Amino acid sequence: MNLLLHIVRQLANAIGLLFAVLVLNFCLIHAAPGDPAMVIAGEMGGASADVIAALRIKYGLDKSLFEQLFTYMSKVVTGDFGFSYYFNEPVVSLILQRIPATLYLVIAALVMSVVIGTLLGVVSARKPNGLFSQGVTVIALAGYAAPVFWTGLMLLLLFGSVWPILPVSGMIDVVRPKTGFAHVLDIIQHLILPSTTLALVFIAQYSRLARVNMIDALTADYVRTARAKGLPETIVIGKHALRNTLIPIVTVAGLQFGHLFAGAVLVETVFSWPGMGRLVFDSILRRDYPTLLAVLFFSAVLVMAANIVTDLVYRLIDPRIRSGAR
Amino acid sequence: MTSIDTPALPRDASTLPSRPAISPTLVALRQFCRSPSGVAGAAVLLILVLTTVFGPHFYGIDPLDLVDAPFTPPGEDAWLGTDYLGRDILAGLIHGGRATLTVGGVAAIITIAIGVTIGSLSGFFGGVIDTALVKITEFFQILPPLLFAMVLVTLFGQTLTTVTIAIGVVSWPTAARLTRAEFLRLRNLDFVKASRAAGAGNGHLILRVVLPNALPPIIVSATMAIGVAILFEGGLSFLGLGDPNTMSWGLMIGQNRNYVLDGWWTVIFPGAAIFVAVLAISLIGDGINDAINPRLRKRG
Amino acid sequence: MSGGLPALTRPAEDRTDVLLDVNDLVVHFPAGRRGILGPPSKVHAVDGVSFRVRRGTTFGIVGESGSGKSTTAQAVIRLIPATSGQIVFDGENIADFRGERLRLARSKFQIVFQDPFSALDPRRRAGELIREPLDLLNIGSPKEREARVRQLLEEVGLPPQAADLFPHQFSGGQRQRLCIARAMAPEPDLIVCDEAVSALDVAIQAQILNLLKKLQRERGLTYIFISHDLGVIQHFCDDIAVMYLGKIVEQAPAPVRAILGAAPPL
Amino acid sequence: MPSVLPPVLSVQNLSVSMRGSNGFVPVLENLSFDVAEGKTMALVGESGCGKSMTALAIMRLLPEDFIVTSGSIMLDGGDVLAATPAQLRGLRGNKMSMIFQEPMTALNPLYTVGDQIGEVLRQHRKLGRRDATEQAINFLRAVQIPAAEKRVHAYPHQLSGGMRQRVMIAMALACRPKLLIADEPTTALDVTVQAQIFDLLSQLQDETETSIVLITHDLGAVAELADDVAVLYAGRCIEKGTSHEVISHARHPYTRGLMACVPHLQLGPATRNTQLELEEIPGMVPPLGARGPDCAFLPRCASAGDVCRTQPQPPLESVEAHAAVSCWRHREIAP
Repeated sequence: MNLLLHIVRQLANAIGLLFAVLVLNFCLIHAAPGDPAMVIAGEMGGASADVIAALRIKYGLDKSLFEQLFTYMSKVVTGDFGFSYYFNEPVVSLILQRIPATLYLVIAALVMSVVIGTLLGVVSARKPNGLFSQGVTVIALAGYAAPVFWTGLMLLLLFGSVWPILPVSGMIDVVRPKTGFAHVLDIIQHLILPSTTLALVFIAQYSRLARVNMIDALTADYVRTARAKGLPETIVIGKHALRNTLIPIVTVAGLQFGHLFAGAVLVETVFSWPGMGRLVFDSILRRDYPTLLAVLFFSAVLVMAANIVTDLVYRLIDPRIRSGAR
Repeated sequence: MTSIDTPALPRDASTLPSRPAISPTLVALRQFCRSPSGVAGAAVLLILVLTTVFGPHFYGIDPLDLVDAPFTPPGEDAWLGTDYLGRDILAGLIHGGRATLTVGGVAAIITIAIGVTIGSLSGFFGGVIDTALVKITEFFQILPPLLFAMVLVTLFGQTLTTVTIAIGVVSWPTAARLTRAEFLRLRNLDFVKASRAAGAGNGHLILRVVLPNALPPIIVSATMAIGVAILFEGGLSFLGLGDPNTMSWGLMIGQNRNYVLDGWWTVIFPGAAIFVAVLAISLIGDGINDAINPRLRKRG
Repeated sequence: MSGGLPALTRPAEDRTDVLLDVNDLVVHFPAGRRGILGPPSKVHAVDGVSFRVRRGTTFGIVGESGSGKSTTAQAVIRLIPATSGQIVFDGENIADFRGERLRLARSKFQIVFQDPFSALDPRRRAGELIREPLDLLNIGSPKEREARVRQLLEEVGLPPQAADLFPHQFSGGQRQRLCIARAMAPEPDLIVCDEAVSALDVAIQAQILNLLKKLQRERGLTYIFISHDLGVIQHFCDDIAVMYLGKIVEQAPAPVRAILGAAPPL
Repeated sequence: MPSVLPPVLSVQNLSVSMRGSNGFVPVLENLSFDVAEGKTMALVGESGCGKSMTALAIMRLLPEDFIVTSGSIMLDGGDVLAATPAQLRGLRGNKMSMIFQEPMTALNPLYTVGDQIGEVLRQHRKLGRRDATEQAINFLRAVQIPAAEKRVHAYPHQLSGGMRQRVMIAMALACRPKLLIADEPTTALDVTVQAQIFDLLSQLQDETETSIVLITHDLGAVAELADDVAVLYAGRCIEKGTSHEVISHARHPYTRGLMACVPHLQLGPATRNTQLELEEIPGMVPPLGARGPDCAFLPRCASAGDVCRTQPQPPLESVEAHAAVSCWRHREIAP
């Protein structure tokens, strides 16, 4: 029962925050210099006078700000985020087509960075002054400092010309489209480079985090007790210390999801991966504001969902939270 | 002032250290100078800053004018080669560095200013203030920072100032969270209660008692914030959202993005510049981290 | 108030010799909510406590952890907000004091905490820490304050040059002496000793107790002494109150009866 | 120590040092004592006297910068110091086990109590998961934890300090070890709970004949629970003997001073002694690295004589069958 209550509270909180994002979007449209109608229509495509006039009425731009907010909200709630003149499609369907690609990329990168990062961190914590540990620290610093779009271009260069064994752009092989399982394999092949690029930055952060927390865990009293019980190191580390080390990692993973998403925009641009990030890049070029703001909203939804998932995983690992001892 | 019925209280001065220790800040400074990563990072950053500040005097070429044929590989006339328009890459690096480093520095200051203010208030006072500020922080956290900044810059114009403010405004939650955690931890320690009992008001407690003790982790996150801001500015410029008429490293990469196969140097050198700058700053952050909690350093 | 149990009705007696009179002190902490809509559940840390402390004496409060003894003491000197109740200190109900009036009144009542390692700001030198109350409550001129710090160090058995050292350069016992010097700086009438000797080794504990006793004799200080150690309480206090789950369950002058006989007698 | 059986634990000239900034600093110097089966040996002293290091040395759990510089530790005939890591794992929790001072942090917060007790049985007795939990419930009952079958699935944060210490005791005694080391088991607990834990330990000792090494600074506990006692000061054993002999007839000025410092609880009507000064030992324990060859207690000793200032600290001189002291002037101090 307690869990259900918690989830309901989380959802209420999420809806509240997403509502705030919508209000933010609305304010941004009106705060931006220039005429909101232009913003909604987008300067580039379909900026003819009668379209602007139609938009004025549709969004009730002549009415009071509060009424406009109400009309904007009623539209958005029914899924009408406006119309993209450049792509000639309602914004919502445009985004829904692109979400899966971004999710593949972000989730692959997340899994890769958490798993590899934790492994590197945990192993190097065993012998903190050892050579391996120094190596991990150097990789972590380098991985963190390298701009993700630069590493992407490097890999593009490496696998594009020097060592062409991996596809370097797009999500599917346009020349020889495959179906069924081969199609999935094709996507995975295309996914390797972008997800690795995106994961590099976060592998660096998680390995540092795992290393520091594992070092602390190894000095904790309960690890000393475990050793005093004659348990082999594999259990002392694998069972007792590791699970405690995972808690901060899961917390950070939840918080980092927004950053992961931001990185995806850059990686998708480099590898022309047909996700929401690429859509943002195109919509900026064409000043397609409705799409831009809608992507911001949908990404907030995804980040919110990720937070709820990580919170549940957190409650799974740590019984103290589960029993309400917040 | 010896008391009457008990012998004068034995002055256990013998067991007191004779020389007073130097202040914790000086100790931290000395530790920092001993940490190899800290010193290396500081040295590299100094070189970078010097080249961007004094570079133009020694290397007079203007980054915007066309020096040679496009995609001339690095050679005698253009040490680092030319880009897709034929502009000199080295000149671009020198002038670009100025924009990137200033944006990075100023944006980090904005981030820390907002973050520490919100974090300290919510951490120190708790209760309703804390819940409200945490909600605001949470709100900023669910918006992907780069995306949010892109929207702000697109709507409010692509100038250096809007870019800097946008970066600062979207990345303060990390600093806020860290400061709040530190204040929550320190607020319950007895020496804060003792100062309150000695007549300290909230202002004195926040600024003179809790903040100095919370500074070390804040300084580390401030250093990291500069690195993050530089990467951020690079990302925005790469996506064509930087200030179009000021040369910056990200812009150089963005403009030559499609020609990476024709001229690798057009992309590798500006990217390397960002990499070195952020690496130097992270090393400094690492050095400071070692200086403030030696316990970690002892274990490497 | 002679020996014997305080009669339930308060006989009129000489007002001057009672420094502190606490009536029905209540401290409740909000502790999260059951359901989203349910009433906020409360922790009843202190549930209606009343006692009086005579000037120049030591009032002991003993009890197990979680009995509310520290909360009571810190609420009396307004470090923790009291939910309700009267705190009449030297004739005035300081429970109603607010803002500047409360801040200045603090010079009259000070506190010494249990853990010497967290009671001193690690980033400031000993001299500055002792001086802080004087600076905050602007007592005396800067020169006088400097002399006062040296004199206080002398009184607690520390050499004058200790003023330049940082807290991490002192032992536990020496730090507690610093805390006592700091508490005495504004020349208070009442000092709350919140488990002031519990974290110290036995030999050092005796030194600090003797120091506190000497200072009480010389300056007529009044102490509220909090402890879980019955031996220390019985030796050190004139009156004892026993607290259990937020209430005073027993109150009497010390030597008449030991109440909780659980400590392993020697 | 007149005991027919060979001692379960025999520590001879044990010295432990800390790797300081410049060279090794002695933390414990030449400590020797034996513990017979079913007997309790108390190591008493203030913080910094090296008593906890002794316990950790016996369990080979010394922290990173501490090493055993000399001496031998024989457990039930086996040499602990020479044991290989594999042999050591076989000993710990099986032949010898330990309970610690902070029950709050000594249990892993993320695993149930039953799991953490069962672990020992699974490791040393190769029990299956279900049998181990079964046994865990019995042991929880043995340490008087109410509703054991429910509590076995509880997590540490759901138990009080006293309960958690009982769980530690159950965990330590699960494999019927020959030796139990209790490092200040009750310091972090309330007075009422302390008494319960001491009663529990002595009752379990009667049943299982386990030898106990009790580390404490509480002289009351020594009187009630310990058969023999060794008083440590600044890393050196200054007095040793049966607890009755040492407590009723202490010979070393430090032990005598320690007794006088403690404000003992007088039950019933007592004289009005609040104005009397507590007897105190002035000064403080010499810090690590400041302990020369002369008597460590010299700077604080009220009855120090010329001999004390000129001679190094004397080795333990046995005064009677069950008592020994390391003090040049102990005959004048306690005839």
